[in-house]
Amino acid sequence: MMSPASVLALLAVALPLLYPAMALNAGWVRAMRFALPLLPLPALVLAVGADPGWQLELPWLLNGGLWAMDELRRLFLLLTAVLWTVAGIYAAGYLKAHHLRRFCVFWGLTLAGNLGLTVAVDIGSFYSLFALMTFAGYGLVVHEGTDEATHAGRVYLIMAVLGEMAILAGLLLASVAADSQMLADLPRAIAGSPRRDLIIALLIAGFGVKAGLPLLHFWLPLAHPVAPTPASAVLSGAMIKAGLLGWLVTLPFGEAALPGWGALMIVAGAVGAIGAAVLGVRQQQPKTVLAYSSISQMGLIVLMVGAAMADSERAPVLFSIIALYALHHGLAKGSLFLSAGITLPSGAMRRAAVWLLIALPGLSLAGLPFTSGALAKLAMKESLLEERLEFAVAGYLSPLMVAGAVATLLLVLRYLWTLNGKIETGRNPPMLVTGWLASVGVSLVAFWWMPWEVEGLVKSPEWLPAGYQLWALAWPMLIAVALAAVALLASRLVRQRSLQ
Amino acid sequence: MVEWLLDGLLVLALVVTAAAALWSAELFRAVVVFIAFGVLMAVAWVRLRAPDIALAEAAIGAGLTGVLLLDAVSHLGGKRRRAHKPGDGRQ
Amino acid sequence: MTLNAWIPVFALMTSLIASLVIFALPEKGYRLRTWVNLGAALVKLSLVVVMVWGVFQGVEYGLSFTMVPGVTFVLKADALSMMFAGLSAVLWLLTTIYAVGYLEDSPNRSRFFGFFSLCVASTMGIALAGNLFTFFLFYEMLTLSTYPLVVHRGTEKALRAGRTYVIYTLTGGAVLLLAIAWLHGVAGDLPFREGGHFMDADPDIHRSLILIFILLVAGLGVKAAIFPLHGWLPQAMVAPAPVSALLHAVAVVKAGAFGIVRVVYDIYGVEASSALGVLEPLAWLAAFTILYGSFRALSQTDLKRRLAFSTVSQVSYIILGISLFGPVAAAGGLVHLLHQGIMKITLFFCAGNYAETLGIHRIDEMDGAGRRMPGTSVAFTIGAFGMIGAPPLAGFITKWTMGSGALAANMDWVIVVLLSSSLLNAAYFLPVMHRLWFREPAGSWPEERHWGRLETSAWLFWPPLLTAVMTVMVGVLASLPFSPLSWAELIALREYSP
Amino acid sequence: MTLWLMAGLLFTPLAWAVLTLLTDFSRGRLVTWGGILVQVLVSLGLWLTVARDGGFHYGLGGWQAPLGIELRVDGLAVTFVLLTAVVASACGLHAGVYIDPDKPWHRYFWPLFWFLWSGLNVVWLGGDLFNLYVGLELISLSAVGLVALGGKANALRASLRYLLAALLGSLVYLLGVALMYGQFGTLSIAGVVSWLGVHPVPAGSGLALALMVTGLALKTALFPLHRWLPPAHGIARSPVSALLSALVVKASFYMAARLWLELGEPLGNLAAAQLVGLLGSAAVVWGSWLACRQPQLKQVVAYSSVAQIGYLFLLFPLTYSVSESVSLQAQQGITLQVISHALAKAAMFLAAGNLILSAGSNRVDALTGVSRFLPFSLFSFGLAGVSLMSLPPTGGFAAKWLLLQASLGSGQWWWILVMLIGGLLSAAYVFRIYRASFLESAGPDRFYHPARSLEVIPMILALLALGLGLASDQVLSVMALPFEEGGSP
Amino acid sequence: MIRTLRILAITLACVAFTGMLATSIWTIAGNSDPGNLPQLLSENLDRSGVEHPVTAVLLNFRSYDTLLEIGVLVIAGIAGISMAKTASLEDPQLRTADSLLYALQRWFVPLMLVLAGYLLWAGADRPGGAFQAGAVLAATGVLLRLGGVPMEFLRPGLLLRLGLALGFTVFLLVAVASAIAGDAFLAYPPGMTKTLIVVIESVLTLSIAMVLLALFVSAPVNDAEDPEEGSSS
Amino acid sequence: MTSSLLYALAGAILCGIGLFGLLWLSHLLRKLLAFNIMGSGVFLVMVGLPQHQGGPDPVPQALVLTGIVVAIAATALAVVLIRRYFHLSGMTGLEDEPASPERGPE
Repeated sequence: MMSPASVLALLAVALPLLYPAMALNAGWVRAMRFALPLLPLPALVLAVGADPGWQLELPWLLNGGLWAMDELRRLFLLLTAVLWTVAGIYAAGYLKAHHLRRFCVFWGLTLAGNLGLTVAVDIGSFYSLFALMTFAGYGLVVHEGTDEATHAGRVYLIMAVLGEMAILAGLLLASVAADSQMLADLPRAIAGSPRRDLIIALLIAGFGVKAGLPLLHFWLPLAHPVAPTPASAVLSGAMIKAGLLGWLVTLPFGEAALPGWGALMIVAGAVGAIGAAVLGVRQQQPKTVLAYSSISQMGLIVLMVGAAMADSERAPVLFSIIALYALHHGLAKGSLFLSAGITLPSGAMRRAAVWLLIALPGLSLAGLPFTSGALAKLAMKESLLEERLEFAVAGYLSPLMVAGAVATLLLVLRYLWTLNGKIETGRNPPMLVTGWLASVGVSLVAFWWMPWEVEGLVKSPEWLPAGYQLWALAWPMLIAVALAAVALLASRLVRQRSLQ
Repeated sequence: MVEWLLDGLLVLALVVTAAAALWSAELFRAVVVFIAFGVLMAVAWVRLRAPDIALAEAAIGAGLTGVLLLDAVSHLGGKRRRAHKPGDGRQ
Repeated sequence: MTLNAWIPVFALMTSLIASLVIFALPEKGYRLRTWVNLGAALVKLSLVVVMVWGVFQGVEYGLSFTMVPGVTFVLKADALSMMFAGLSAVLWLLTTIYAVGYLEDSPNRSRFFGFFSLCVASTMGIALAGNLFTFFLFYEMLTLSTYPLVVHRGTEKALRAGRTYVIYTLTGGAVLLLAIAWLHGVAGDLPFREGGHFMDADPDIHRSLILIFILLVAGLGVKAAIFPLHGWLPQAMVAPAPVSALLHAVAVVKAGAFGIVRVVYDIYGVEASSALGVLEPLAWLAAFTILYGSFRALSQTDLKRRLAFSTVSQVSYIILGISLFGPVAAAGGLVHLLHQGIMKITLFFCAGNYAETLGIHRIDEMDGAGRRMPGTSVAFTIGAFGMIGAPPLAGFITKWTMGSGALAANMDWVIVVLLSSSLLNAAYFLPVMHRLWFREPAGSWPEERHWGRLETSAWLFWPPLLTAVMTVMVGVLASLPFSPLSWAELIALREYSP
Repeated sequence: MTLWLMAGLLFTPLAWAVLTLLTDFSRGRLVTWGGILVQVLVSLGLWLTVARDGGFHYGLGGWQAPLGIELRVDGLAVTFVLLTAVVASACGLHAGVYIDPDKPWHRYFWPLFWFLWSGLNVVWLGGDLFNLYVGLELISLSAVGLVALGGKANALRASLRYLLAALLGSLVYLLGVALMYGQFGTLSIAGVVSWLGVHPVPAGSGLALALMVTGLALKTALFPLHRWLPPAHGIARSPVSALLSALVVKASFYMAARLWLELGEPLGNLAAAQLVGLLGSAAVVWGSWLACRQPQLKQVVAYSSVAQIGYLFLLFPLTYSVSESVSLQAQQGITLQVISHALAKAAMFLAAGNLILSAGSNRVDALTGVSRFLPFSLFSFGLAGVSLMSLPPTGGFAAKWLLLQASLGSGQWWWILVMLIGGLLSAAYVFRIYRASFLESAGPDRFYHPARSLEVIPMILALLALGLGLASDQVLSVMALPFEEGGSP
Repeated sequence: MIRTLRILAITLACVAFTGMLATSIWTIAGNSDPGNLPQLLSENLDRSGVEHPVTAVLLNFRSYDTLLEIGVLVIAGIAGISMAKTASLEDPQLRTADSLLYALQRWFVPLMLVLAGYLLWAGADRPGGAFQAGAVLAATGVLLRLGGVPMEFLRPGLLLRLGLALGFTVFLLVAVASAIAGDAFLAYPPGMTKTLIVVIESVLTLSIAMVLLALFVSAPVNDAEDPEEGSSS
Repeated sequence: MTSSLLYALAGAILCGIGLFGLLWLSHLLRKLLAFNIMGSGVFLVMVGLPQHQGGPDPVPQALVLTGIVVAIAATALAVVLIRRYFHLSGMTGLEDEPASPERGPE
C-alpha cells in the first residue's frame, strides 16, 4: 500500500500533467484559467505537510522509477510549489483571452516537469521531467508571439537543446559508470570514474544552461522580459533553480575534492554575479534588469556550489545554505517579477504602499535586515569564511560576496528606477493583485515559517540579526545606494548638459 | 566401272540440277529444273535399291510437287501488285 | 502436425486471404471491404498475441517443409520474430483504419487494399521466416506488393518513383539472392538460430564469409536505406500517406533492418561477426547514415521528404545498435525496430492528415495548423519529440539503452553520433513544432474547424493519436514485462548466451 | 489399367482432332470440353500411376525397341504430359471463349489444337529418334496452321517465317538422325546409349549430336536463331501464342536436353557446351533487352520467351563434366524452369490477350488506366511476371535457385551473373507494362470487359506457377523416380 | 558491302557445313558397325502380316510414325483449306481448251487410276503402297483439275473434311481397337493383320490423295481479305 | 567405297546447296525449292549411309518414305500460305515491311 505521501507525490505530478487535457473542450477555458492556482496545491501540501523520507517506487517507469524526498528536495519542492501557486493566482488575473488555452497547456506541462523533477530520484524520470519542463517552457517564453518573443524563444530553445544533450551525455556516462539508474549512485561513481572530468563538465554545462551560468546565460535576459509576467516569475524563480538542483544531485559533492572545478565554478560565479550587474544596470526594461539580477544571484549561488565542490568536507553544510539561498531568492525574485505587471492605484498613500511592497522583496534580496535575504546572506557569509575552507581561491570569496551584495542592490534599484518609468496607473484585476500580494507575503513573511533548516548556522528563524552582523549587511548596501546616487546625479548632469 | 560412271554422272547431274534449280534466273525455269531434279532423284533411288522411294519420289517429288509449284509460279507471276518483279527470284 | 505448427501459417494467411478476397470484391463494396480488412487485422493481431504469450512461455511454433531440393521453407516464431510480427500486426490494424479514411472516395481502392494486405502478409512472412531462404521469399514478395502502392496515384511522378523503387529493391534483391545462394553453397541450409552458426567456422571459408556478409548487407541495405543505397526512399514519398507510413514504419525499411539483424545474430552469430571484423565497419556505416540522413533532412522543405530522410537516419539506429558488440546496445537497436515504427508511423499519419484535411504538403504551409488540428498536431509533436529522443518517449529509451551499450562496449564515439543526431533531429523538427503551435496561420483553412466535431474524419483522427499514445507508453512503461524494451533485452540476452 | 491409360493418352487427342474436324467451332468447343476432361483425367491417372509404380517402356504395336517404336514413360515424361494437359486445357478453354465463333475458318482451330496436343505427347514420351522427328513435324505444322489461321498479311508472313525455320530445323535434326542411324544402326535413344556402353566412342558421330541439337535449337529459338519466334508468337491469337510459347518451344528443347543428357557426355565436348551456354546467356540478355523496347504488348511477351528460353540452354554447360550432384541440380533447375515458364508464359499470354481485348489495341501505351478497370487480368499478368522475374516463391525462383547452386557448385560463376542480370532485365519489361497500366487516365471506363471466365483462366495458371515454387520438391521427386527398365507396361 | 559480306559468310558457312558433313559421313562409313536391324527385321517379317519389308516397317513395326505422318498430312490439309478460295472452282476460263491437256486427260486418267490401284494392291508384297498410290491418285486429280473439272467435292465442306479424316480415322480406330482389348496401342489383332493393313492402305490412299488434291485446289487465287470458307457443314 | 556412300556424299552436297538456298534466297518459292533439295539430300544420306555396308535396309527406306510425305505436306502447305500471303501483301519475300502499327484486337 502506498503511503499517503507517495499518493500525494503522484498526484502532484499527475495533476498538472493531465490538466492540459481540459483544453480538449473549448467550453472549459474559463475553468482552466481558474484552475491554474490549484495545480501546485498537492505539491504544496506534500512539501509542507509530509515528512521527508517517503519513497515511491515505480518499477514500470522508464528504466525503473523511484520518487522520494529528502530535506534538500523538500526545500526545492516547496519553493517550486509556492512560487507556482502565487504565479498561478497572478496568472489567473493577468491572462488575456488570446491563446489562453495554449498558455494553460504549457503552464501545466512546465509545472508538471518542474515539480516532478524535484521528487524524481531515478535518472530516467528526473531527466524526463527536466526535459518536459525545458521544452514546455518554450511555450511560455514565446507565448506573446512577438518578434522578440520568437527570437528569445529560438535562443532559449537552441541553448536548451544543447543543454539537454550535454545533460543526456553526462547522465549516460555517469549511469554507465555507476551501473545504476539512480541519481543517488552517481556522485560516487563519477568521482571514481576515469571519465570524471568529462562527466562533470557535461553536467555543469548542461544544467548550467538552466541555471544561467555565465556564457550559458544568453537566453535569460532575452526570455524573461518577453514571457508573460507570471511565466517570467516561475522561469526565474523556480526553473532556474531546477538547474541548480541538477548540479546538487548529480555532481560528486562530498565524494572527492575537486579544487580545480571548484575554482572554475567560483570564477564563473564571480563573473556572473558582477558581470551580470554591470550589464544589468544598463538595461532599460525592468524585466531585463530582473533577469540580469537573476543571473547575478545565481552567480552567488554558483560561488557556493564551487566552494562545495572544492571542499568535500563542507559540502553538506553548504548544501543547506545553497538551498536556503535558493528558496529565498526564488521567492523574492518571483515577487519582483510579478510586481512588474501591476499598475499603480491612484491615491498617494496607496501608491506609496504599493511601491513599498514592490521594493521590499528587492531589498530583501540585497540583504535588508529582518528579511529572508538577511538570513540567507548571513548564512552564506558564515559558511564561506575563509578559515573554514581549504582551497586556493577561498580567500577571494568574502570580497566577492560583498561585491555581489552591492551588485544586487544596484540592480534592484535600477529595477525600481526603470519600473518607475514604465509603470502605469489603473486598476488591477483582483486575482492579479492577490497573486502579487501573496508572493510578497510568502517572500517576506511566510518564509520564516517554512521548514528550512541549516545546520550549525541558523538553527531556527532569527528575526533579528546579531549586532555585529548588521554592519556586515548594511555597508554593502550603503555602497550600493551611494553608487546609485552618484549614477543618478551623473545621469541628471548628462541630461541637463545635453539639453543645453 | 560403268556403274561407277553412271553413278558419278547421276550424282553430278543431281548436284547440277539442284544448283540450277536454285540459281536459274527465272522462277518458272527453276521449277522445271526442279522437276528434272526430282526425276533424277527417282533414278538415284532406284540405284540405291529403294524402289518404294523411287516410286514415291516420281509421283510426289517430281510430279505433284512440280505441279504445285508450277501452279504457284504461274499464279504469283500472273499478277503482282507491289514491288516485286515476277522473275525476281534472287536478291 | 499440431496446432502450434499452424498458427504461424494462420497468421500469415489472414492477410493473404484478406488480400485475395479484397481483390475479388467489386470496387463499390466499400463496407464489406472495410470489414474484411479490419476483421483480418484483428484476427491476425490476436494470433500474434497468442504467439507472443506462447513464445514467452517457451512454446515452439513453426513448421517446415522442403521446397526446393536442399532448401526448406521454414516458418518459426521466436522472440525476435514476434517483435516484428507484433509491430506489423498492431500497426497494420491502425494503418488499415487510417487508410480507409484516407482513401475515402478515391479510385482504385480495391486494388490498393488488396496489395496493402499482401504487403502486410509479406511483412508477416519476413517476421516468421525461419531461414534466409524463406526470408528472401517474403522479402521479394514485399517488393512486389509495395510497388502498386507506391505508384498508386498513377501520376508520372509516382511512376517515376515507383521505377526508382523497383530498380533499387530488385537489384538489392538480386544481390541478396546471390549472397544467399553463395552462403547456401558454402554452408548449406542454415536455419535462424540464436547465436548463429559460424562461432567456430573453418578459417578457410572466412574470406568467403566476409564477402557474403558484405553482399548480404548490401542486398538488405537497399531496403534498410543505408547510405548510399537510400535513394529510393525520399522519392517514394509520392505514395499516399498510409503507404508511406507503412513503407517507413513497418514494412520495407524494417524488413531490411530486420534482415540485417537476422544475418548478424542468427546466421553469423554476433561473436563470429565480431571475430570476422565485419561489425565495426557496419557500425561506422550506420553511424554515417544516421548523420547523413539527418543532414539531408535539414534542407528539405517538403514535409514528407523531411520525414523520409529522417527515416534514413533513424533506421540506421537499429543497425548501429546491433553492430555494437554487447547485449545492451543490441537491445537498444532491437527496441528501436519497434520504437521507430511507432514514432514514424505517427508522423506520417499526421503528415497525411495535414495533406488530406488542409492540403498542407510543405513545411512553410504549416503555420498555425496546431490550432486547426490540435489532436493531429499533438500526435505529431509527440512523434517528433520521440524522434529527437526527448524523454520519456520511445526514442529516448532507444538512445539511452544504445548509448549505455556503446559505452559498455567502449565505443564512445557512438555517443557523439547519438547526440549529434539528436541535435540535428531537433534542428529539423523543432522549427516545425514552432510553426505548428506558435505561428498565426497565413490564411484561412480550406475547411474551418467546427466545435463539437473532430478536426478531421474519425478514421484519420484516431490512429495517429493512438500511436502517439503508444509512443509515450512504450517509453514511460519501458520496464514492464512485455514492453518492447524488456522484449528486446530478452532477445539480446538469448542472442548473447544462446 | 496402365495400358488403357497409355492408349487413352495417345488416342484421345488424335480422335478429338478428327471429331472436331467434323463440327463447326461452337460444337467443336463442346466436344473439346469433353476431350479435355478425358485427356486431363488420363494424364493425371498416368502421372499417379507412374508416381506410384515408377516408369516403364511402352512398345507400340507390341514391338520392342530396335524394331518397333518404344515410348519411354518415366516421371519426367508424365510430368510434362500432365503439364501439357494443364496448359493446353487452359488455353483450350480460354480459346473457346476468346475466339470469335462466327468466322467460319475458326472451325479448324480445334483439330489443329488437338493435333498439336498429340504431337506434344509424342515428344514427351518419345524414345525413338525418328518418331520424335514426326512428332516435331506434327507440332510444327499444326502450330504454323494455328498462327496462320484466318490471319492477315502480317500473320502470314510470321507463319511463313515460322514454317521455314521449323522445316529447316527439322531437316537439320533429321540429318543428325541419319548420321546417328548410319553410325549406330538403331533409332532408339536407349539403344544408342547401350551401344555406347559397350563400344568406344566412335569418331565422327559428334556432328550427329551437334546437328540434332542445332536443329532443335533453331526450333527452340535459341539466340541467334530466334528471329522467327517473336513475330509468330506475337501475332498469333493469344491462346495460340500461349500454347506456342508455353509448350511448343519446350518440346524441341526437351528433345535437345534429353539427347544431351543421354549422349552429351560421350559425344559432346566442353567448348560446345560452353558455347551453347553462352548463346543461352546472350539470348537472356538480348531477348530481355529487346522485350524492353517493344511497343506492342505481345511482342514484349514474345521477346520475353526468347530470353527465358536462353536460361534453358544453361543446362548444357552445367551438366557437362560436372559432378553428379551438380548435374542433378542443373537438371532439376531446368525442369522447373521449363514447367514454370510454361505455366507463367501461358498465363501471361492469356492475360495479355484479355488486356488487348479490353484495350482494343496491342500497344503498350494503350494500356493507360487499365489497372483501374481491369485489375484482375493485370494481376494475373503480374503474377506470371513474378515467375518470369524468378522472384520467390514462384517456380521460376526455385529453378533459378537450383541453377545458381549448380553454377556455384561447378565453379562456373559466370552464369550467375547472367541469371541475375536476366532477372533484373525481365523485371524491367514486366514493370514497363505495369507502369503503363498504372498510369491514370482521366475519363471514364473506355474498356471492354471480357468475360470472367477469360480472366480466371490465366489467374489459375499464374497461381500454379506461383505454387510450383512451394511444391517444387514434391514435383521434382516424382521426376526423379527410378526408371525401371522392365517396369510394368 | 554488307550484302557481299553476308553472301561470303553464308557461302563459307555452307561450304564448311558440307565439308564437315561429308567428313563425318566418310568417317562413319569407315568405322560403322553395321547394326543388326535389317536382320532382326527379316526375322520378324513373317509376323508382320506382309511380305514387303518396307510396308511391314511402315504399317506394322513403325506404324506409329505412319499414323502421325498421316496426321501431319491432315494438318497440312486443314491449314490449307482454312484459306481456301474456291469461288473460281467453276470458272469457265479455267476449263482448258488445250487439246494436249484434253488428250492427256482422256488417256492418262484411266491409266493413272489403274496404276494407283496396282500400286496399292502391290504394296503388301512388292514395292508400292498407299503413299505412292495416293500420290498417283492425287496427280490424277490435279490433271483433271487443270483440265477444268470442277470436282465439287473439294469445296470445303463436310464431305471434304470427311474425306480428309477418313483414312486417319480408320487407322486410328484400328489402332485403338486392340488397345481396348488390352493389347498395346496400334497392335493388330492376331490373324487379322494383313486384312487390316490392306483396309488401312486403301483408305489411306483415298485420304492422301484427297489431302494433296485439296491443298492444290484450295490454293488462294485472289486477294479477298477473308478467305472464303464453305457453307457451314 | 560403295555407290551408296557416293550417294550419301552427294546428299551432303545437296544439303549444303539447299542450306545455302534457304539462307540466301529471298523469294519464298525458291526457299521452298531449296528446302526440298535439302530434304532430298538428307534422305540420300539417310538411306545411303547405312546401306554402305549392310546392303538394302528397309528401315531407312521406310523412314524416307514417311519423310517424303511429310515434306510434300509441308511444301503444299507452304505453297498455300505463300499464295495467300502474296495475295494479301503482294510480296514474295519476307523482308520486313515498314512497320505499320497494328490497331484493333489482334
